[in-house]
Amino acid sequence: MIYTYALVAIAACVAIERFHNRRAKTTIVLVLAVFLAVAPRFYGNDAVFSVLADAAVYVMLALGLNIVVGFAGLLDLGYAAFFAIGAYTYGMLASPQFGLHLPFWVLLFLAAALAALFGALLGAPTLRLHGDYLAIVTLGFGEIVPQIFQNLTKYTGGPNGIAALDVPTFFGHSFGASVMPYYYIALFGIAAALWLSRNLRESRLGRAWMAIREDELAAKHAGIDILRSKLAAFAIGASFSGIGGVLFAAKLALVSPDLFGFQVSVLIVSMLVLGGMGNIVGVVVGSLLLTIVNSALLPQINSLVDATFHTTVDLSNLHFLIYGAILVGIMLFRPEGLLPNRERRAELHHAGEAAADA
Amino acid sequence: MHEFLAQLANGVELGAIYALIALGYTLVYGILELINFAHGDVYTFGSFVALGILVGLRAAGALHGAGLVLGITAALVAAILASALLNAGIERLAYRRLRKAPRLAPLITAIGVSFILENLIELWQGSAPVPFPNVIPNPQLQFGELEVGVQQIVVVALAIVTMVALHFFVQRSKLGKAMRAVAQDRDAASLVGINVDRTIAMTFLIAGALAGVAGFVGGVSFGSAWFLNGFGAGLRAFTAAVLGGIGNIAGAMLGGFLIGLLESFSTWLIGGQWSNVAVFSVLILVLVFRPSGLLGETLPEKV
Amino acid sequence: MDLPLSGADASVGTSTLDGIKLAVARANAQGVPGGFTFAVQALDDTQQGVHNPQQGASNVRTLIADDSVLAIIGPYNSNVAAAEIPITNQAGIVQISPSAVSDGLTLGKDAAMLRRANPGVNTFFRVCTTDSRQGSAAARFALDLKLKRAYIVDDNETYGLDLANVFARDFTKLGGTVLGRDHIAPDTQDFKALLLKIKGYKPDFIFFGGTTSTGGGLLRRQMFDVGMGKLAFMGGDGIPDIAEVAKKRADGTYYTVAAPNADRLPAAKRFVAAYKARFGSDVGPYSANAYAATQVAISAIEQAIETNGKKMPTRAEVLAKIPRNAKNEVLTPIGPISFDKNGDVRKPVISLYAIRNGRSSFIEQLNLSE
Amino acid sequence: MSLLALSGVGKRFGALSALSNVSFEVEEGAIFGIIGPNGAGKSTLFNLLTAIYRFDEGSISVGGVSIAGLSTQRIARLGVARTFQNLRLFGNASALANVMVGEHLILGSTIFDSLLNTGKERRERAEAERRARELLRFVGISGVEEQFARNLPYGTQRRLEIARALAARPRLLLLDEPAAGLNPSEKHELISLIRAIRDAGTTVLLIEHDMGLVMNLCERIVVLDYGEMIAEGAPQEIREHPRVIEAYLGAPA
Repeated sequence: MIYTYALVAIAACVAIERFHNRRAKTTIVLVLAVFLAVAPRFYGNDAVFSVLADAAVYVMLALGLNIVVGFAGLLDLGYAAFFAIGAYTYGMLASPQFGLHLPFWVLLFLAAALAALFGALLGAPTLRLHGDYLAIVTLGFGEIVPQIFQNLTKYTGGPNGIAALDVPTFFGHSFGASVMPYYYIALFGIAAALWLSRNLRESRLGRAWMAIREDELAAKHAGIDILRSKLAAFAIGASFSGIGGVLFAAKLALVSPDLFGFQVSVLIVSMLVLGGMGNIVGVVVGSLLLTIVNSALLPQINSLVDATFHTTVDLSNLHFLIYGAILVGIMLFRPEGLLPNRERRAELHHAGEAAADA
Repeated sequence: MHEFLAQLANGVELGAIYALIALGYTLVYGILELINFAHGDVYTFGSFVALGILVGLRAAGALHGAGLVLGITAALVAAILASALLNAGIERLAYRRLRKAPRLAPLITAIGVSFILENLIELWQGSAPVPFPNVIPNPQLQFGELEVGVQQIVVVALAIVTMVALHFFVQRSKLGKAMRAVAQDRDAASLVGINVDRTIAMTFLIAGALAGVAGFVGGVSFGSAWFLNGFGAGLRAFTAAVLGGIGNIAGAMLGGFLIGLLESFSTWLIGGQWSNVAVFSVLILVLVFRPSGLLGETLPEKV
Repeated sequence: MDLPLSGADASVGTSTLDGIKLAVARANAQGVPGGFTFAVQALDDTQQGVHNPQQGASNVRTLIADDSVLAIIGPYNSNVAAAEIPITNQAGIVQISPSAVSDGLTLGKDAAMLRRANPGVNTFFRVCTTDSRQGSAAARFALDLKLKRAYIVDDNETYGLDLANVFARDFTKLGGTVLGRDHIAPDTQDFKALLLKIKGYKPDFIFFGGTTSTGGGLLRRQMFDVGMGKLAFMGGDGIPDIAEVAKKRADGTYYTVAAPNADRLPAAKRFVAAYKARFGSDVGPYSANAYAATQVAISAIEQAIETNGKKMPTRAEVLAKIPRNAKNEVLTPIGPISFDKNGDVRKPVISLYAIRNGRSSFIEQLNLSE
Repeated sequence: MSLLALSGVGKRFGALSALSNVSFEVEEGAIFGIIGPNGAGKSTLFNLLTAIYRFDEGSISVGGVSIAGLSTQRIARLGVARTFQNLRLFGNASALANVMVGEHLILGSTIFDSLLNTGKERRERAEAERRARELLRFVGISGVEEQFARNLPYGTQRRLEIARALAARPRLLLLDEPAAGLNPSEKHELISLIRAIRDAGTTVLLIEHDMGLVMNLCERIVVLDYGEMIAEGAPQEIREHPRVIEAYLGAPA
């Protein structure tokens, strides 16, 4: 069932990429939205929508990182840090930890603001750095943040984290134990993230990012404030992650430092690369695919294979291997990602010509 | 004072291991501008190969007297060869095709290769740490207030000899010169008749060999090998390479020793749980205030 | 069941799973009332090599969505349990963990918060002991051994830190001296810096909260490299396999296990032999616990089938048959098991073992009945 | 007052003196040329004018404002735009997008306008796009709007870069060897384009190797040789200046 939903969503995304007619695109988006909103009444269960809600949070994260990496060209390998900051905002302010029980809806915005602030704080001193150096500083930041949460036991519950977080309410109605509210909020979050991403890409700021990504020196000469534009990318990208963190923490009702390690940052970067960096629809496809592989296919692969082929093989030892092979395979055979954006395709095309010339 | 010296000696030992791994990162980065994420796992692989040889020889009863020296040498050589071939193989199969691809593609591939290697090593050796046989005698020697183990001296000496040899190799040998030329300008190098593919392959071979030395030395020093060792050690070593100025051989050594000392002293003075935070904070500070690392050069942008 | 089956926890996860498989195979071989058979549906709660509460929660939901699932065994880790308990509590399905030891899962305010969907119902049980029972027992054992000055190290993870905290508290209360404490960072390979520091305090022993693979094994081994090889080393049930890593250097290690001495329990001997025959390897640290947890679940399900007229019982009926007192205890390789109202075992026994010549030997045991 | 004024400007790279004691003024509305043999310091001078390098001595002012210590971006705001000797277009973006980036400074939408796609943002975008098309027409390359910059022919790329520079409505346009690589008929068109730019109100300062083009086009010329200014004057004066003749002909190339 998870696969049905995921496949429908992915097929819709591919269709959107293939059609160039604006009307057709709008129709597909609307049909998909209605389907995702209505279908749960007829088809699926809590387990399915739990995974889909998680997947939707990752789509939001990937869209946020796409602004930093895909739009502005800044490789960020510590993006999970902002996810952690968002999650801990909810964990510390909506739990028995300090006896504060701030409302979920307020914390969504607070976490976005805090994450954006930390994004800017990290960005400000580091943005003079280029390419891989920036990547390494962000990686370092990504390693430090969860360890600080782990070590400040008094405030963060240390390695145990904070459990039994508040259950959000909506106009006085508690979400209870149902996953559906999270599913719908996350869908809404994706819609908002898509809208914002598209706005940004087409905007003055988006063009500035494109210029910085393509040729920073030429961008400077066009009067673009490099530092401010990069900071904006970091802050906006981080804020998506902060919101994702609140959703994540509220749904799981738990935060602990081991949830935000390097693996998470790599996972999200992989989503971008798999889907096609910079291309919004591609990013959605990439993140859906990887989440489904990670949280549905791999954990259940034994049962699935056994049921299909009537075997009793043990594949659980191979999860890492399968995941790694997917990454390598995609990179070797389709390095531009599954649905590359126009620019990226051109770049590769050009690289191919250069290789042929050489 | 006594404890200060002991921590100093320990930091140097640890640093020697990080420096050896860091050299591999720096060589590859220097020539391809690629963060070879799988390098840490090549180190782990070297560790396990050395371990396998030592365990095998001990089971055969060969580790006595002269046999001990021979056995240890055999383990070291095997680790070097195995890691070198593995690293070169990775380059050939995974990275070579991606030389012209967008920048992130090789990095993601490297991460994927790292996952694959970790899983293969786990399938081979299991997911629990595997102990190294205690074959190298480790009597403690006293130098004034400083107490060091023989093993510690062997580890550091081996690392330093390797590093000095590498330095001269890169500066003097024909291949070393080719490596520097390719690192500077690949197209120009190929115009003057340097075989770029071969040079890059050799760089990976050498980087792998260094990881093999590190794998042996690290295994002996820490006393075990574990399939995920490469991740943490690799990250610290990479930090060391950047700290020293990536692409710079002397820098990688300096960075390695500094990171080792930092880890040792931060554990002593502020507590072990902060040592990673300390390492990465230093990394960030250095990069912010001296982005090219301690020994790296800043090149003005070509206009 | 839900366990970590890949990545860093894979070997314990897999050997724990094998314990479950063995119990299920045994029950099926003996015949299940009503002609039913038991099946193991194994879900992995690791993501990219690390056990992950989100994945655990998602797995539990998957299991609950399947009507034929009557009981869940797992998880392995405490923070995964904290994410799962609210869900199994809401669904009213029996969940038995072989190894999640954190106090807050069953006791006090924290546990109440985890059960808030159905405050009156407890669905979570565990066959292992709690951190606090083990920590206090360890404190008593240490003083029995005339070890008075402790330096405490933990791996800064849930299990290790809690164990170290309780040990520190009770050891001080009973008159011991805690010279200092330290936490180690993940991925640490070099413990000599830490050990050199500890050496300066001249302790009688080092107490380690954590497992062999999170640092216990290397810590013990490297004690020899800094001339502390003769010092005693003590830990909880995370380090029974320490001799596998430290070999002869593990001599002088003491550890506690939350079960009676296996040599005196025929069920334990039979289990070890059967396990070895079936899987060709030695039992893992939690294989017996997993076997026991599964036995308890199976026994409850079978009784529920009987009372339900040999028809498929409901989850509530299974929950009602969980053993609560001495009369319906289930005999397992780790001793007879029934649960108190919190879901903890009623008659916990904690045994102390020492490693001599690279092998474990039983020293004494404590009965901690309330 | 002149638009651009240099007085005693010098730049050293380590021990090497790249430029020394360069002084000249460019009047508003001029077409001004800088010539000199390879390595004379022409590009270095441009790089000082846009703060890619900092000058060590002297002073430079644009419209009366000293640019000492200002960043590239601040200088752009003073109304200085440039092209590059080796084109620096945004290769993986359409020609239209390249020009629209050039308009950055004359647009006023904020981050929030960008995020929320406000009316202001939309109006500005429509206006920017219209102007960009107009500029492409002005430089004579309409029809390539949607093509990627890197796929365009070389001559077209040169013009595109000029269009991008003009998009900011600069007071002073710096052209770094605009005729390099162009064929005679393209050069001819370039001359009329530069005149049209000046006639539209933008002062032009250009570096060029092609003597014929410079003599034909520029009203005043400065000659650099080994980092020193050896002559300044109208084309006719330059042509007859003994040091210029020596620099170009006397030195056995």
